[in-house]
Amino acid sequence: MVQGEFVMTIEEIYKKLRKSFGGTILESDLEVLEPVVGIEPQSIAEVSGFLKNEPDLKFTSLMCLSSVDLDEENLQVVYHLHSMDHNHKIILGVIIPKNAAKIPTVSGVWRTANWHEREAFDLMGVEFEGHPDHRRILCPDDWEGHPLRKDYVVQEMYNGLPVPYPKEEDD
Amino acid sequence: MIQAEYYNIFVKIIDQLAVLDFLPPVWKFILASVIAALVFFHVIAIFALVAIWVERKVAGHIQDRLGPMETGWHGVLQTLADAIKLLIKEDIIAGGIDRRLFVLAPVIVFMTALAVFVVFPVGENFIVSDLNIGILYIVAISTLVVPGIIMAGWSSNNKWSLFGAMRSAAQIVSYEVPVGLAIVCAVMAAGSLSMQTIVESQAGGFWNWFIFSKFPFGFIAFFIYFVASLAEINRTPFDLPEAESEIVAGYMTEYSGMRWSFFFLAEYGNMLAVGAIATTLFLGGWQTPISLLSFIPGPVWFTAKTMFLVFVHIWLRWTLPRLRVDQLMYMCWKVLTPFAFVSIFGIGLWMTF
Amino acid sequence: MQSVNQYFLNIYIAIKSVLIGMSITFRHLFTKSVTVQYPRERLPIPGTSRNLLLNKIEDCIGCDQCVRVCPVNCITMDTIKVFPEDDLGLASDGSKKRLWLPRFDIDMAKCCYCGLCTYPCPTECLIMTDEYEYATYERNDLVFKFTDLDPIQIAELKEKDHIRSMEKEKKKLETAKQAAAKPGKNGGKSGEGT
Amino acid sequence: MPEIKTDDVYIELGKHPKAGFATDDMILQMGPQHPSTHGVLRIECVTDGEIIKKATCHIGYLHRCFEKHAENVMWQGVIPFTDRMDYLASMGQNFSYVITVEKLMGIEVPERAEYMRVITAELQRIASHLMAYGTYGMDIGAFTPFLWAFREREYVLDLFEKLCGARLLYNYMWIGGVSHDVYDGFAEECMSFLDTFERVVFEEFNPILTYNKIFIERTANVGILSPELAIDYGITGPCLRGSGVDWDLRRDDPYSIYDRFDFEVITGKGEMGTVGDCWDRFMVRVLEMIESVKIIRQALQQMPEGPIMNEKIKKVIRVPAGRVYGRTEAPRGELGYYLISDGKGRGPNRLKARSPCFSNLSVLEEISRGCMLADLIAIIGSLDIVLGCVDR
Repeated sequence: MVQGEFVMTIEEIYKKLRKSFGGTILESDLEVLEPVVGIEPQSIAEVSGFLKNEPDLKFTSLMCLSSVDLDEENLQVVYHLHSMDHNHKIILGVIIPKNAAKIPTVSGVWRTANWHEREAFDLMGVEFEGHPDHRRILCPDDWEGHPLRKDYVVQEMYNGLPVPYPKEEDD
Repeated sequence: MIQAEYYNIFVKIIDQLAVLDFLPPVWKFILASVIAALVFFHVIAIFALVAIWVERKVAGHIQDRLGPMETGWHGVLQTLADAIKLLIKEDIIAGGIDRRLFVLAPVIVFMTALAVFVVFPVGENFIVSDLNIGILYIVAISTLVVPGIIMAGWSSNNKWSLFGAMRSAAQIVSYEVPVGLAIVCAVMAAGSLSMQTIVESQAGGFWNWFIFSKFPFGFIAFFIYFVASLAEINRTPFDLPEAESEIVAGYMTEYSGMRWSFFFLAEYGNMLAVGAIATTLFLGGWQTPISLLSFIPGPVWFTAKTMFLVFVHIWLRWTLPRLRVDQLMYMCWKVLTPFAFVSIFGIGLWMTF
Repeated sequence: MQSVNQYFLNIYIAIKSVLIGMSITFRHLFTKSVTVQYPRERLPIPGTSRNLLLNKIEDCIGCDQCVRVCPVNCITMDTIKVFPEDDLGLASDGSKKRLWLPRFDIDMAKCCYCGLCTYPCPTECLIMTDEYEYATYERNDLVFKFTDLDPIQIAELKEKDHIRSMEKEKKKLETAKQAAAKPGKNGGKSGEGT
Repeated sequence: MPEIKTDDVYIELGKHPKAGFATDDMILQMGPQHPSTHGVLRIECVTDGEIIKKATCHIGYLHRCFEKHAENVMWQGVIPFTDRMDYLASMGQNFSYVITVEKLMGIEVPERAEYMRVITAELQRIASHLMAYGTYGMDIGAFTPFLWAFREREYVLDLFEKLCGARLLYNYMWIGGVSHDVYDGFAEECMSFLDTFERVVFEEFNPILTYNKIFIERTANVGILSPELAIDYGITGPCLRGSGVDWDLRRDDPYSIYDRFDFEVITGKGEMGTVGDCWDRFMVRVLEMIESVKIIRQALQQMPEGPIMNEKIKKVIRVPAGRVYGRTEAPRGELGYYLISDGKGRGPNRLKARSPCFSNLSVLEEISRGCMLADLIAIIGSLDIVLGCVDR
């Protein structure tokens, strides 16, 4: 399975992406441990399709799709890609504002993204445009708020039941 | 009135009791029948108690554990304790179900299990009623279990129950065919439908039993009967109607307590019944295998052979996985039925020449 | 012909595999069972086992490390700083005890038996024992209280601590006031010592 | 297979195009309390008799928001929570988390601790696959192999209990090492277990279940998962290898010291049916246990003396700011942790667990279409999910 000669370093992949997509690939710091390549939100689906189908990239598997509460204003969606054919990796990051957290879906590119995006929507409130089954996945359908946001406050009552763990009374 | 030679053992006993001379013969007959029914009810109940204990112990030891150990010596009273628990449990009848059918279903299932016991030749003179169409009676009565199970499944108003009932009905009705054909083999060999006559025609050592005497056709017929009867009584590997991992508990899903234990009793009663039928038809009934051992009375032989078959049922249950619906039907129609015809043909030739 | 062969082969394989399975299960009917009859026989508990938590309170110096590391917050600890006139003695490893412990509760109903609390304990007074049968009828009975002070003592200590903190507060206020009034001069000596 | 649309499924009563009389599809709620859903999983099946037209998974009944918990505890306090993710393979979960943190901190782990980690992780893989073997047998209707598998699993748990004091949720691998050194006689006990275990697999487990004709009929050619579909759905672990994809992180993306051991990567070969059917996935697990035995044997022989904890690790762990994704081959597939540290907090700023069962379960809807109800059970069992891992 492993074909060492095709392995590309992150710089090479980055350069290739810059050549094909230009400005939608943001300036990224490639010196740190596991660098994240920044992408403009609207072009993530195209970039993903390119990364999957380009013969010398072949990022066939999406390892992980994470949503990150970056700071007060922004959320980030991080895509960990891996190529089983060439055994190289890349990490994409898309920064989106909290108040308009919308991003095109990549579930058409990798079907594993379907559930991961639902999870990101459920727990972090990132909306994925064009997702075939855009529902909550882990929390109940009528749950309020998105628990993994840093400013999340748990609701008091859910369907007539108190939600937070009752505080211990000091004896 | 029934002819004198068919008077069963209970009628004979009551005839000989001087105390009851004031009763007219009809009443004596009715009294004898009631006693017979009660006796067989208790035979089934006690057998079920023992069989459940044996099943649990066998299961335990096969699985490298001990099974029940707490109640009585090695847990012999465990089933009794469970029975008492089941009796005193709350009788739950869920909402939205058809009450009358729901209540009636376990009774029907249990009654059919009970009714077949009438014609088992336990010993030479030990039979409740030696009907001249005994085996036909068994086939006819045992089919009545299907409406009982369908009633249970339908009235429960539960999809799993309905699944179980439909599977069970399909399975029992289909497997009537190989069972019937296998029985025909024995009937052809004996030349009679009477259970007692079938046993008598296998007298004189184990080589005269139909399983060996008409080898290999007798053996094939016995094998087909044994496998198909497993399916008839919903035992593993044909326990699809109550397949726990697929459809929860099948037609018994909504039942609990006493009503559920009736189904349970019926299952063990049926195990005893098919064991007894196989013994009668193919293993020589109460006949001794070799004349040296003829000092052992017939009922002991009959019970021993039946129990061995019941043990094999239990043993198979803890060995095998379960078939799928289509594979079950494949096995019935494409494997067992053709082979049953082959064996009928073979026995027919054998009897001709 | 192929399929006819396959048909008979299938029947043969089915019967054979059933018989193999039956022979294996039959052998197991007579092997020794591996289970034990629990309340009467017990398996030995290895020394490393992690069960009921025990705090040897006379050794506890109230360092709060176990409380901080506990992932499920099952340890509750109150401390009162020791008063100058009291001497609590030394813990077994020689470190000086500087805190009263009016409360050291472990809620075993919450405990997840991870053992993280026993690792940082400097005096090794918080340990996991091999006691594993402590079922109770009340959930509150699972809160194990380890303090060696009786309620009257605790009340006294709390009272004293309250007075001390009030005085400290007062002193601080005074210092601030004096510092505001006369910068550079030390004052408020009368407030010291109770 | 034709695509089934929801409009077709909820078709108006009496207007079914294929039937002359009024028929309707049945919607069957399988779970959350069902014997074969391996926990609390609800599958909404649209069925036509016993044939499944569409099976939609509803998960989240066991959701504890582990990722939110992790943000509020210390770095080492996360480890007990990882135990509880996949409670049948806790060592694997610990392993993945600690190597991710160590990668972020840039520290080395003592040799002896590395060997201990590999040994315990592989023992855990055996225990976990035994559980998969047993419960799969039970799904198919055989009860006895289940308890035999449990018997063998108990020996592994006994070893773990003696080693670290817990039978199920170990908290054994700590950041910078392992919590307990081996006790005297561990190697001998382990070796004797491995010897009997290998014999038991070939003399008992395989004949009674794996090569039983009924079992083969039930599982072969059922739930076929093609390699392309498997990669597309992010299937990992034995399920991916069952589809014939030669991929194992222990060999292809080595972590810890796996590159020192000699073992084979088992792939499904379609021995009894098609490549990628339930039987292949099952068989991959059975054979992987034997490969794990090989690894443990080598590790026990090579294990050096030395410390078991990195001395630089303090009682309060400080992790520099950064992000890292670490992945390991847990018994159920690729388990990844995405960790973000801001360098200030006492715990992770964000932790995302990419659990193998989550991705593996998502393919169910695709491969269960058109199968029978009994096959659905077989497919769920062969995916070997743990709901603690799916829901986190």
